[in-house]
Amino acid sequence: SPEEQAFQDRIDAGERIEPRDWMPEGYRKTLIRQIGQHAHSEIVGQLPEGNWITRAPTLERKAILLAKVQDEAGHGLYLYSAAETLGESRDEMTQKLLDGRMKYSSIFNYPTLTWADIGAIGWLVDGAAIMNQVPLQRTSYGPYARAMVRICKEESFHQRQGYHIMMKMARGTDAQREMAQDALNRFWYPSLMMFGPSDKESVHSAQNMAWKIKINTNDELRQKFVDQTVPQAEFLGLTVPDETLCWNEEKGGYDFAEPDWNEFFEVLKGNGPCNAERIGARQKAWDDGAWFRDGLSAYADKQQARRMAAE
Amino acid sequence: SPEEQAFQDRIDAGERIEPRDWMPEGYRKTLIRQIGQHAHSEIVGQLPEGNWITRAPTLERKAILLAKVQDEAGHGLYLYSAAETLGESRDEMTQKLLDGRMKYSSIFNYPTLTWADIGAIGWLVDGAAIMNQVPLQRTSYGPYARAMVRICKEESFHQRQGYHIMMKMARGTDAQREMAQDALNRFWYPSLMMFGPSDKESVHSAQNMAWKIKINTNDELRQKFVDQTVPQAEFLGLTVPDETLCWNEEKGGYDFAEPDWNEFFEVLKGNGPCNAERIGARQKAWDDGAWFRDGLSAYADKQQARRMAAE
Amino acid sequence: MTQTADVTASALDEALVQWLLRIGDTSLILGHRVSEWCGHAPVLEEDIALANTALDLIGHTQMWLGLAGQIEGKGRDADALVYRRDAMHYRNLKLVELPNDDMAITVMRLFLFDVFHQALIEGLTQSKDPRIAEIAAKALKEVTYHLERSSDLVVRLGDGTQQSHDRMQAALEHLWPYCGEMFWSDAVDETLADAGLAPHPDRLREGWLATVQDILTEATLKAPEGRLDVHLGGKVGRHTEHLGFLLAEMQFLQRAYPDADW
Amino acid sequence: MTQTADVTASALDEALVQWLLRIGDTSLILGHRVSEWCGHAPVLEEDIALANTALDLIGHTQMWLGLAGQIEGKGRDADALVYRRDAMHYRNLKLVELPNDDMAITVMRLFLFDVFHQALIEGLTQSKDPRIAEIAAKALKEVTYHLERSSDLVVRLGDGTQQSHDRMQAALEHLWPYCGEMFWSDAVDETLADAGLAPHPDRLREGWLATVQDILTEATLKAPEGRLDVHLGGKVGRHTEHLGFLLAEMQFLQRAYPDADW
Repeated sequence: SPEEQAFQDRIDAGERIEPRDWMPEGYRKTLIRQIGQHAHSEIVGQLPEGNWITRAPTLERKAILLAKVQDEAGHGLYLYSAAETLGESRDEMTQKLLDGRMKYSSIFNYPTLTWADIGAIGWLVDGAAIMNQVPLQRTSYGPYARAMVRICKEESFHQRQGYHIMMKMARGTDAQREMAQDALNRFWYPSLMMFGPSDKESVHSAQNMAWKIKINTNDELRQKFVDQTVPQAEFLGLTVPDETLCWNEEKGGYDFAEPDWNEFFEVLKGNGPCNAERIGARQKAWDDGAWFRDGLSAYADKQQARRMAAE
Repeated sequence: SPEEQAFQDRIDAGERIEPRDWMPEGYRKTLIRQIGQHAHSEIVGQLPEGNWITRAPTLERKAILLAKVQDEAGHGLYLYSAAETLGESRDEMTQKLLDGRMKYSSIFNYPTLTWADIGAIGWLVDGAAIMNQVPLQRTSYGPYARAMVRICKEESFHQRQGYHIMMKMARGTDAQREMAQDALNRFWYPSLMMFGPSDKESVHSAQNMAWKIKINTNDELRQKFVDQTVPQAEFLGLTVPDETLCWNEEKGGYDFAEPDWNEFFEVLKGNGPCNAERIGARQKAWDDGAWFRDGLSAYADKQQARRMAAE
Repeated sequence: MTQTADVTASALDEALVQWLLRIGDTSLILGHRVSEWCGHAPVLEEDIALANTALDLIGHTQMWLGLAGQIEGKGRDADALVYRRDAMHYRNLKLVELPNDDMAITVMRLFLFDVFHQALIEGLTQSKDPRIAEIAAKALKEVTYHLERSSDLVVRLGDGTQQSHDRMQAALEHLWPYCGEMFWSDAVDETLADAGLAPHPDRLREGWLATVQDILTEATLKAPEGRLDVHLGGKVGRHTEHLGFLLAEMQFLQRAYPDADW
Repeated sequence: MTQTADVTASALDEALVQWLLRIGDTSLILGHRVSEWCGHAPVLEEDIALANTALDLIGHTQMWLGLAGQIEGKGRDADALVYRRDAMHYRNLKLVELPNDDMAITVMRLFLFDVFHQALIEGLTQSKDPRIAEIAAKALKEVTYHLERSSDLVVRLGDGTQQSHDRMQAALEHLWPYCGEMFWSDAVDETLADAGLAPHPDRLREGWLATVQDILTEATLKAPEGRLDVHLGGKVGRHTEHLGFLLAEMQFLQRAYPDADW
């Protein structure tokens, strides 16, 4: 249609789409799904890290971790707001999260078993997230792009803090080094999975790229992540759990083993180590908090009625 | 009345009263209250000790503590059964416990704050309990007297185990000795309170003694307890927290300070450190367990119906 | 004369260390309880606000206990004090160690404490000890904000639905008998007050009662009739059964890996 | 020849230690979870029975881990193994570390485990290692009784009220994906099985399924259709997030007072 053509022309010209602009239904729906899923990931992502707040080994680490988890809740807030500009409310999206109609990043279905996991999440998981998110600062939808700018800035702090934890552990006692290596072993492949399966031939992907909702292919980002991360692991003196890993001079990047995509799809289906726990925790927070939310909104209604009566 | 006289004659002759025998209403009521309160004390008494089962410092200590708490539940069972022979059901008594119409020993309203408290409870609290219970093996009501025989046998084990914990602590590291002394400091006066205020001139008491429901006065028992316990504390190298304590050659016993009876009555009124917690825990167990008890009795009904249908 | 002055100075320092442990431990344990909500709050804004409160309180802990360790002079820093003391050596108020249970308890506890805390910190900005005054000055804006926020929530939830009202009232009844410990004092408090280092706890009671009463009235809640001071002892190391579990969790890594650096 | 035999013996011992940690840790952690009910069970008879089960399991732990320490030969006794290992060195099944939640989970877990445990212990009475056979012989009567009791409860609660039925069914669905780990095996299990020391876990699967199915049918419950083996890893030290908290609590005294004797 001419409208669609005009819309595509604006995108091609590098213009930002804003909430009141006309947009194709597919663009709107895809964005709601993508931004909503990203928001949910921030929210659910509080849980594996929150798991160690009460056990952080020093006051400073505790404060840093608290601040990080708080940032994630803040990111969730920006992102829900961005999605709401597209016409879906936060509560609707939350319902869809709880009943399984919307997803969150599968990485958060893995448990945090030692303090080193908090380091690994910052280093690897936030590292992968940044890799995904940096290009999205140039995404075509204005509110989303602006949210990404704020988020990327904070995420890079988080990544550095995570790497610092890993450094302390990798250069610490034998027990600490063992935990650090074990964390890398457990989080390496799930981190690679964060970019999703190869999408070279996906039609869906092509449309999203045309719309500038997606900027790079999954494989490009994954390669970039590996190339960035392997030297960091070497610097820590840790071993990436991939015997096939080696530098490929020709392509100027590492060759590496694919993660087990079967595991990826199993986790997606709900068979990850913590799927039930994560959604269970969010459901419990939602249910237990109903009286609280109801109380606040009843008060707001009363206040409004009082104001109106006073006029 | 002639019945009452005959009843009293039997008691004076040292006969045992059995469930089907005639008895005065006051005797029945007093016994239900006394046995029920004793049963409740066993049940509530599981809580302060149970608090340390998951944190017992060795497997052997854990096993001993588990066995002890299990014994207490068992004592509760005998005692409820003894009270049931007098016509009040366990569930009725439980309701009275939960709504405050029946009491349990106030000592269990004190918290267990360190592992030494587990020792102190065995040594002092079980010690005081035995002092109370040994004479009750000769009480006039048969089922109660027989329950007491079983209970006293087990309690004396518990007391020895408790004393053994104290010994290990008192002769252990500085930190352990500090915990042991602190436990004695906190449990000394509450243990003295376990015998109740002086009842020398209580009419109530006199009747109970005539009925052989009560054998000794509270003050007699308290004196006996102090005389037994002070040398034990000395042997441990611990200091009884009573500066006035001294041997009275003339009476052949220790002079000692009275506990703060004001505190006693406050705890009785519900203002002890753990009253709300203890009853709250029992209420929660009762409420959370409703579906379980209902399930079992529904099954029993179905089985009965099936048997009848099959006949 | 000099010797007497020295003895006095050392006695003052000893009291000061105890006093700093009390305020530092109280911040720490309350911060810990609040941090347990992370990711589990009833609404995202609360996740953020509670994390923020916890962060402030952990920050205060670092300052108070850092100073305590410094004055004590035995080489213990804030982390050593936090991670290597057992319950009987903790000096926090019992009020702050009770479990969160639900948001009603959490909000009500924050409110009841914040009223006291704000007045205390404000008083401490006038401390004759510049180290205390400085910490208080840093904390004042935060604790003032805490109080604003918790009072506001108490009003909104108290005057919300019947259920939210009832839960807030029940929370108030539950916590009330623990509040008296905030105003309880012993020689430590006397010493600090006499030296002009800290307001006497007793002096904060009346203001607390007045503010609490105002907010409760606005919240359509009723102040309980029972005693405020049923549950004392935290300030001298006699805690509830809850603290041991909290510390076992909090201290695990430092206890299990005593040689490690984090 | 001798040297090869020596290497083999030492490899066998290594596998044996791992295997003993698995069975010992599983007993320990299940015993711990069961012991959490003390004083909180829905009916007094259950308080007694659960304490009894916990006691049996702690007793088994002492024997299995005692033997593990002895064969390991590094001077660690059962207490050292229990109180001084962190989660990643624990080898228990994930099934037993899940929280109790409610009595439905507790009873259903005991049942699902007891069916396996009884068959395993019975098989172990035939072990070619007399130390194992002896422990199994001591434990057999107890685990047989555990199974009787838990099967009976599953039937009565499954076929009780609608609510007790639904709770038991929900517990079954919750626990089912953890059950496959009981039959999962690696080189450790192969080595033990090849040497005639322990039944191969795989060989216990069919009998387990049959017994479980029988009891579930009697209990009017339905075996879930999903995979049994979703949650593996406990046997090689990859646990759930719950184990760390459990250990922090359990190990507190030994960690906080490393020099003390109890």
